[in-house]
Amino acid sequence: MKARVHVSFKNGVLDPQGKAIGLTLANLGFDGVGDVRQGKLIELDLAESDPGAARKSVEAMCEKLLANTVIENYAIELEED
Amino acid sequence: MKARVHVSFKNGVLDPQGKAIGLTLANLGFDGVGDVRQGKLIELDLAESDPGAARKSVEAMCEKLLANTVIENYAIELEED
Amino acid sequence: MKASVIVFPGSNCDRDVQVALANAIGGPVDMVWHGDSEMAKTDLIVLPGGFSYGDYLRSGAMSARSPVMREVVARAEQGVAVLGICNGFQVLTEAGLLPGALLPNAGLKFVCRDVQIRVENSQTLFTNGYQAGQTLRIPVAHHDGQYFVEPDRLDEMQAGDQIAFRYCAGEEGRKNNPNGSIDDIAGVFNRRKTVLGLMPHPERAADASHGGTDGQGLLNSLVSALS
Amino acid sequence: MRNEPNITPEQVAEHGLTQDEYQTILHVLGREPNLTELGIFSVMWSEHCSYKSSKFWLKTLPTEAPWVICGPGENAGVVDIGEGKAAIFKMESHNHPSFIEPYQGAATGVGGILRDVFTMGARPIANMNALRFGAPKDAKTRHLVSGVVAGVGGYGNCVGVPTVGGEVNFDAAYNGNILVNAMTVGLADADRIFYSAAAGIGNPVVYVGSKTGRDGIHGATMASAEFDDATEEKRPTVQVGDPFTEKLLIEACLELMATDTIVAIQDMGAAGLTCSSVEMADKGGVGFDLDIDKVPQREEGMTPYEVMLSESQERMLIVLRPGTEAQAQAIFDKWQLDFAVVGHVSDTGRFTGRVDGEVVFDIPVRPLVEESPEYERPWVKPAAPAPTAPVTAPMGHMEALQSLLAGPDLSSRRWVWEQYDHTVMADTVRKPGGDAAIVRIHGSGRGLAIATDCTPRYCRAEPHQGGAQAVAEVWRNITAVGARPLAITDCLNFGNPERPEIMGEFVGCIQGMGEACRALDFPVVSGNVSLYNETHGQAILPTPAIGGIGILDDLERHADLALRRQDDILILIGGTAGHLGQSIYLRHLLGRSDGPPPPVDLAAEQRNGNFVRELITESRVDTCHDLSDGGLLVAAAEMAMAGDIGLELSGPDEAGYWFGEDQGRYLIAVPAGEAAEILQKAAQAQVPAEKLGRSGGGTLTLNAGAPISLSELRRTHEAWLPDFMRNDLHE
Ligand SMILES: Nc1ncnc2c1ncn2[C@@H]1O[C@H](COP(=O)(O)OP(=O)(O)O)[C@@H](O)[C@H]1O
Ligand SMILES: [Mg+2]
Repeated sequence: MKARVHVSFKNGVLDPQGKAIGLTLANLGFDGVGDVRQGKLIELDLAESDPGAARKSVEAMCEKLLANTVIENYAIELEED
Repeated sequence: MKARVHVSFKNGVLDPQGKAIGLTLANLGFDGVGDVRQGKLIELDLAESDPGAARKSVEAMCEKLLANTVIENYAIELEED
Repeated sequence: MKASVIVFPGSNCDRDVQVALANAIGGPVDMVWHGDSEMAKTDLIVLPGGFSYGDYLRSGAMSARSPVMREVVARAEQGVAVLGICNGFQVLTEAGLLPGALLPNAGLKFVCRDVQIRVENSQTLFTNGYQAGQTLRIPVAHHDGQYFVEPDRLDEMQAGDQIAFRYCAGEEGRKNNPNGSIDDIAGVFNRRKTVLGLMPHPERAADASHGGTDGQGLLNSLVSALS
Repeated sequence: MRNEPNITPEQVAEHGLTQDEYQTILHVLGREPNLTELGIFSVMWSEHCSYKSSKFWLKTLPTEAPWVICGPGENAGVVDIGEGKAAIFKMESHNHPSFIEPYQGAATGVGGILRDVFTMGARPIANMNALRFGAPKDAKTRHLVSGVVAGVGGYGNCVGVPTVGGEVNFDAAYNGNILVNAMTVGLADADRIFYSAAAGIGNPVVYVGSKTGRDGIHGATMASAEFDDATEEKRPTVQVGDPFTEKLLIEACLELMATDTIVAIQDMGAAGLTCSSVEMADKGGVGFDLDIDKVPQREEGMTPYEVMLSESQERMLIVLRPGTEAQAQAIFDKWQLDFAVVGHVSDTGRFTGRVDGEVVFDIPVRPLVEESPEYERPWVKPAAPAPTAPVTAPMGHMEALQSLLAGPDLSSRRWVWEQYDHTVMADTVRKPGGDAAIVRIHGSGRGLAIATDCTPRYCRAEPHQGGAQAVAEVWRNITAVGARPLAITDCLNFGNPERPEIMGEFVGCIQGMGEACRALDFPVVSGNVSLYNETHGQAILPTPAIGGIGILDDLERHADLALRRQDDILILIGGTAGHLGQSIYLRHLLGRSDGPPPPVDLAAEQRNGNFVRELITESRVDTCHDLSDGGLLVAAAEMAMAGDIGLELSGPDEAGYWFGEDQGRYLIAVPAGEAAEILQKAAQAQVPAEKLGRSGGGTLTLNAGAPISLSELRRTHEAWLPDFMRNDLHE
């Protein structure tokens, strides 16, 4: 089973990368681009095949390592092979 | 319209971050985690409302700025408001 | 006084701080490998600068979960002094020993230069050798030094005198705050003032050939408080 | 051996081999090669690995001195610096990959040169970087500057080695072909240097570091091919660097080197496992027998061809003493690095690879190395430049100064070096921004001075003078801080050597370098050649980048460019003829590039330099700056800005005097009471010296003209690069 974890900054936390991308896109002549946010997408191959167990384990990984919940949110998507 | 761009290393390109995450998850006692890859997820708010035009414009952004196609792939998802 | 420097894979200021501390103490300093879950009795634990685990994922994230950190947290709870410099500061926030988090610099670039910082609280074991309000010139060298903390928590920290150092007036024509830190914060304490994290590197301003010795006071403060 | 289809002429050509070279392969093997063997020959005989166009001329460079422990031929050069210590250093190019992927190209360039140095037993203590970009107005330049600088910093900062200096040039000749040259200096015990010659039949051959993937296959042949639009289309896989693993590898290797287990060690650089194995076997006069399937692999289904040609980063090959495998493995396990016994040293004299016991390649080592092509390519001596046309000053000298300091050639490089950690290791005594950088030899009162230099526009105008000038300028920069110059490394960046005029530039530069090295007793101990730096037949400027080191026996006695006191007398050392040919003044203010470069008088260079160094080591001078691009007035202004102390200058009202680039010159500042004696000493030593002005105040004044404030001067000097780079985003 594959898991995809999307980690993004919480609202209210400055996202300088997103801001810089927005600015550069404007400089490059791309009009009509509003807010830009940059997050991480972490893809994991899991041996676990039970979706419930897999989600629980990935949640634990997020809480323990993959996200810093002081500043970040995370969302998990599972995908069966 | 919103666009989500997923930028990831091409297959076969070393992903040092993914490698280190995998190592740490194993050290933390998470078993059964195979390959780990870390990519970027860039979310953009676009003024454009026509999906065809939006996709074309985001593709141009990817080629010009968001991805380095020498080592990275990108995938675009559009989402109407 | 006994001091211990933790070495994580990718630490690269471990030797620098060891040398500076040994000079201040006038005796040896223990080096502790991150994989060890036991540590000899010690009065001061230092988490050095560097790129532990390459700063991959988030700076300090992976080190904060290494076996030795459980021991560091336990010692900190017992009141043992803990000092985190640069990457060590990042590890301390990731491990929950200090509030807030360190984000990529607002300028998105690594920045290595001298900064001026103001001593905000000189009533601690880390800062007793300085005067409150005193200005120090100390180098920074980091990519992820933008301190962030929720506004409510920041108010609490102000009220509890938990701000250790702030970036202050710098060189002519340059922004003083090198990384966009909230409220110009360069270093913070825990509530009890037994844990300090800061981005500037006192060990790189600790002998005359560094071009300045303003960092020496921090090390001397510890020696006088803990010996 | 496995049966494989015959090699076609197209395959030969795709591997960058000529039909003649292929005939030699048939002769060496006595049969047709299989594809893996063809791949092995092609990388070993690429320009990058075999130096086939340059070997003949490289041999003419002086490489010896009593203090040289190991000259060219090993991974890096080794120099005795006294008190039982050795400095190990080398410079290398990563030009083509950096053009395609600036961040990773530059980063892996730094990684590669670090490995060359620590593989010999040294702890890296300083990095330098010499960078050449296209014209500022070229559309790609900003992106390349941003990515390269971030990449150099990204790697060096993470491994924790200070980047203490370098150079940055802009010129349209590099629009399609930037130069990224990185240098590392390391420190070792002089009696614990590690070499690459394999020995001991049956000894285990061990692979350590990262796993092998399909990275940069054909990187070495790419580095030896010209660019065209198709290259960008093909987008060859550029390697991604992992500085974290490199840091672990440094620590693990140094830990292993402290034990008594290593027979020979070599990093895997260009052409990876192939080149490292062949070199180790050849140097030891032995064979290597490898089990390809034992090589740690990151990807599935890799062919022997791919494993042998991969340029995955952060890998080393070691021959161990028998029976020490477990002891060695424990160290690499501790650092969580791969460790695998992948073969053994054999007495067959052959380089053999097996998969599941079946032989997949089998090549005699000696001829693979010795029969490699060597060309004495035809060359023509470039025509001597016409004399410099008359120069009419387009503006007042102070106005000219302001324009020069605020332009791409002479503006401050602070934006670059503040992205590099230049103070980690806590031994940086003189940071970037001065002449040579100084790093303390850890735990001692001595230091190493390090500088890189080259003036490519001089090399284009007159290669011989240009080559000599590059060496002389490095020597001068090291001297200017008070250090004794010891030796150099070089990185010879040129266009297509198959063109006689390019080969002429190469030959001229080498001859000039050799002459300067001999005259200044400044031998070449390591180096690197990068040819085919051309796009659409447009060659780069000939760029023999030179990196040098010197020793400071007492750190208390060194000089730096910043004025330190009010009322010091500024003295110019060295003769001034007012040579404006090829100067920045002509280029920046008049858009001209005519005339010969300033002549290099090596005897005067040495005399003037030795005089200045003696003053510094006698503690009579602590403020010194050498003169180079931009000439006298620029150097004086740099000293004033660095010390934040003004200057009142006087001299002839001639552009040539203030902006000429005559060689072998220094500015020193001494307390007023000592000036007379120093001038007298200079006269005795037959060293030209003249009083130029006096320090004080906060402005710069020339011949009682209108003063300009230092803070205004500094503002524009510091502004150009950040303004140019504003809002740029790398990655
Ligand atoms: N790419 C770079 N990296 C680090 N430092 C640099 C770089 N480019 C220039 N510098 C520093 O800026 C200063 C001025 O450089 P340069 O004008 O080339 O000096 P010089 O003319 O004395 O050789 C030197 O201290 C040099 O080390
Ligand atoms: Mg100089």
